[in-house]
Amino acid sequence: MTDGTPIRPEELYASTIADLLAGVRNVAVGMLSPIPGAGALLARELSSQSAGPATRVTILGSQAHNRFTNGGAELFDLAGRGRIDAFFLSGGQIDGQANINLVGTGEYPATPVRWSGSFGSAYLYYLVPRVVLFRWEHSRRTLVRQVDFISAPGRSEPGVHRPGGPVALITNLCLFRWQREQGRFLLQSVHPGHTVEEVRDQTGFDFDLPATVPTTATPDAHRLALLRGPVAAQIAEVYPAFAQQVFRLSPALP
Amino acid sequence: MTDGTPIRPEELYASTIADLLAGVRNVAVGMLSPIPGAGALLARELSSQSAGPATRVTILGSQAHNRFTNGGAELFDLAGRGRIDAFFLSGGQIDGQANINLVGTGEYPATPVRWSGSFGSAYLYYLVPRVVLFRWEHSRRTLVRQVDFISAPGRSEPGVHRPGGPVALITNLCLFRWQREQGRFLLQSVHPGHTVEEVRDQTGFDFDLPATVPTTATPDAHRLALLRGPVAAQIAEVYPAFAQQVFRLSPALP
Amino acid sequence: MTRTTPSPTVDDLAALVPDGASVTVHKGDEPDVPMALGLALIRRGVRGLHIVTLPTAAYPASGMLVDLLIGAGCVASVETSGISLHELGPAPRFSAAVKAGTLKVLDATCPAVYAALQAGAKGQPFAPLRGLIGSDLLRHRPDWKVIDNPVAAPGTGPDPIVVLPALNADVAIFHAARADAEGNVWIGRDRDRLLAAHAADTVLVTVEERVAGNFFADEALAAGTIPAALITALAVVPGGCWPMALDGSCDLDAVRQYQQAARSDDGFADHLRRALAGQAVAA
Amino acid sequence: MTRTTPSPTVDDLAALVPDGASVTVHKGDEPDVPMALGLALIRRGVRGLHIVTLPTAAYPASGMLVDLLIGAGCVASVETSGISLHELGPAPRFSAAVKAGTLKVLDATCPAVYAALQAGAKGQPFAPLRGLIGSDLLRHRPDWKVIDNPVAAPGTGPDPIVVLPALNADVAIFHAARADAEGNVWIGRDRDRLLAAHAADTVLVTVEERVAGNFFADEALAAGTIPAALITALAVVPGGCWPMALDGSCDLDAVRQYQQAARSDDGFADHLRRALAGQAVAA
Repeated sequence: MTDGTPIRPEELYASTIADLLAGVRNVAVGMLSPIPGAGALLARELSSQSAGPATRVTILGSQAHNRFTNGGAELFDLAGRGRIDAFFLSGGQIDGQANINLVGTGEYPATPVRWSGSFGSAYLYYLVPRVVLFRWEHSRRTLVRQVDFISAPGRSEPGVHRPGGPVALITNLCLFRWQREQGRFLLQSVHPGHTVEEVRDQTGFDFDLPATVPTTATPDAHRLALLRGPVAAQIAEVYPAFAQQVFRLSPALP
Repeated sequence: MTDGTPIRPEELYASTIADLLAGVRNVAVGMLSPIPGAGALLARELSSQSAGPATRVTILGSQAHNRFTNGGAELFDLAGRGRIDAFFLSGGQIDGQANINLVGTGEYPATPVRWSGSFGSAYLYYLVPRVVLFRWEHSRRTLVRQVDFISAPGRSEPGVHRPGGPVALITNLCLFRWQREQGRFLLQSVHPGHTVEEVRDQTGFDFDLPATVPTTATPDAHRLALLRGPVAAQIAEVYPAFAQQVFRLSPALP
Repeated sequence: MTRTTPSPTVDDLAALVPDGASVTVHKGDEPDVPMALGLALIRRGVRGLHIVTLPTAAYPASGMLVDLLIGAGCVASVETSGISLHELGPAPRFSAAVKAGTLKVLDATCPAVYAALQAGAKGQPFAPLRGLIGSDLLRHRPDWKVIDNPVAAPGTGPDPIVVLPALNADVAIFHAARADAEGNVWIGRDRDRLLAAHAADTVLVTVEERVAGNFFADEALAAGTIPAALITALAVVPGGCWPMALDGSCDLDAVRQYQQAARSDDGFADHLRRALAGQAVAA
Repeated sequence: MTRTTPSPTVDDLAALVPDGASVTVHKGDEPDVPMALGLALIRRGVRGLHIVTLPTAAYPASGMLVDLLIGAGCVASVETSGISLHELGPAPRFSAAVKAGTLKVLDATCPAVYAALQAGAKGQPFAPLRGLIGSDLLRHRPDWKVIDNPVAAPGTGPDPIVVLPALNADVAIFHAARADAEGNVWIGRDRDRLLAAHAADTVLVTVEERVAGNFFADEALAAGTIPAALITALAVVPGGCWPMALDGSCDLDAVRQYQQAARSDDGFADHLRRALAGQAVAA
């Protein structure tokens, strides 16, 4: 806690994301993803201070962190080539099979609640090796037994080309690890101030529960300095409102 | 004959090509095609003086006559979309079924005589509605009963997607018209100074022969002025040696 | 060539969009949103459009454009990977129309829209795409087929893959910064507008300004140019992509006001009346 | 970031091309012919290359580059739609090798090379292409398959179409005008080099010069730029595309001299010896 300011949840999640991106060479951040963006930029800062390979970050909607010159298809082309190592997805609903629903609730097509749509999920979820699911609200409304519409499935039948898939799910209560073999989530850690019981109460799906569940590691002073310094400055380019709210950073004058 | 200079064969062929391009909106000219290029540019000059649609000319290798911005594939993409109305092909061998051979003579693959290759023929010949075949040398060596290798066939089986194909074959002796229904060439006209007998002697394939065969129309004074003026100046950009030789035009200093 | 005809207006362009046409619009992270042309379409009373978003309309201005067209009753169906007002939240008329069942939605995923349009731009009948298998998107898209990969190595077992039919819109509409004297349009590195121009039969473009000279005389500019041959009609409409500005920024307050108004039928009708009146005054 | 390692040379780049690699080269209507790198490959004694021409090597300098590699014994096979010295005539070592049966040729047609590389660049397994059916090209390409169009409208009868397996070269080699400090390479509107960079696993580039700044700071330049992330190694080699010049012109006399010499085995050997010596002196 560099300056005594308490750790904000966004900082905890970004730090957890950075852990999940350790060793990744190319991470892309899609739309409406300020916290994943901050986590990816933190991973990049950490990688530049380590002996391993540098992490390259592409943020859709950014000028500074976007080197695409082949149109909007380039992200998907690179993913098809195995050149995007990590990506982030979310869902209006996420279920215990890691299926995600970005379309709406109830009976499709006249869904009573309609969300925006599936974006690139029905492709990137299959192709990107490390997909991190992030959904702030952890409730039985969001984490359901079975999604009403599968925008993209968490796993595929044998024989279906699927080098990619989920690795983890981060919420405002905990971190789940995805177990690819078993096709189930495992409760990896619970965020400070929350309990396993709370997670169990608020989760609509079954998951594996170890005998002891650690508390999610909070970012140390070094990480907080990175988050509140270079990461905040960079994320403000794409998400000025977020940067202002979380890091009290006003956008730079043009 | 604007200035009394005799009509050169290249001028006759270019003028004949321009006739074949009457009413065409988009014509493309491929590699190593100075005479087709001159014919296309003449057609453009004529179209700009007529009430009909303007003829647009794209010449591969030209700066002035090339508006492509999507790589070398753009010509083929436009052809696939039906946006290229006319193109030119040639062949080391051309046969009576309008098959063309751009690969070599004898038994493939170890062809005793190897030409450069099929270029875009195996695609454009199928897609472009008006393909004009141009082969200067009219002999039993070039116009054969059956080509040794089919780079692209003159016609296709029913059911094969083929909106395009040949319309004519111009040589140094004559103009053949392609009869799509019959799948045979028809002798349309013989160039000044040559005879039907000469054509028959020098042609390796059967073709339809009308009772009377007219002489190919020579370009009038207006056309010659266009050819020797604006067309010569424009073709010199891509084919300086050709322009120098045919039109006595030295390339402009840069 | 001297121009003997007056330059077209947005209304001239709107007149070229027939009822029932399929129309591509762009995702709106570039100042490519043809808002003025969209309002002209509403004014002309176009009906039954099939809107294809390339691949989404989920930035504030693009979401607002599509939402306006839906709310005004111009749209029968959309093919999209996402429609929203971005960080401001859902697109109200879109959500309402889906709930009411008055709008047919062909839900897609971004690379599927790209792949289908790329096939369309090439004149090839289909494009293969990985992913999709096992999703409800595929289940609800009978036009998408699953085949066994025809070039899979022998003896490797079945390899199912989706093939998407080529997509050629009747009309592409978008805004751009500038056109040159020849009618070439500069788009920089936003290749999506070039893709749309190749894939559509009619291409209608509004630009901020028309400049002298020719972009092809400068190889740097040529690299980011749509050739005039691909463009059916071009209108100079300064501010034609409002609420976006040419620098890519967006007047979020304007979109928020729209969003508030569009939450109710009456509010939307009122907003639309004022928007059309305001534009008529400005034009 | 400060550079702590010395800039690579063409020989460093040549060392990254293993024996037996598949390598794309460009058609050479742009100053994209990596002649210096080609000579470095010969000097390093690479063997068994599979050369893919994108889609031809039929301009004087590109034809000469491929002919040199063939004559020097570096090439086992080529996939091409055309190899020649353009208006100067056939490529002598290519013709001789075909006649002798020492070079395997996969004859293609230009759009097939593009379509296969585009599929490769997208990571999709194949691409459909019209045309080809009934040609001897198809007959001699067992890797190309004919399928019935899976998205044809029902009841319209069979619609055969060729599908081409995706093509990913091990290595792309090309020359370009300049790179910036970040290693981005400017190619203007020649998208073929961007395509090759996307489709290959290793991308080796020679440039005339390296300039300060960043092309992405200028949207006009960004539109014609290959991002550094796609490039494996970059060497500054002024004149690296000789006999082409940066303005796209070609030293035809030099190519004519090569053509004369290469008509015989001895003439070629002599030419090659002098070319390698000359380059060694120049380097």
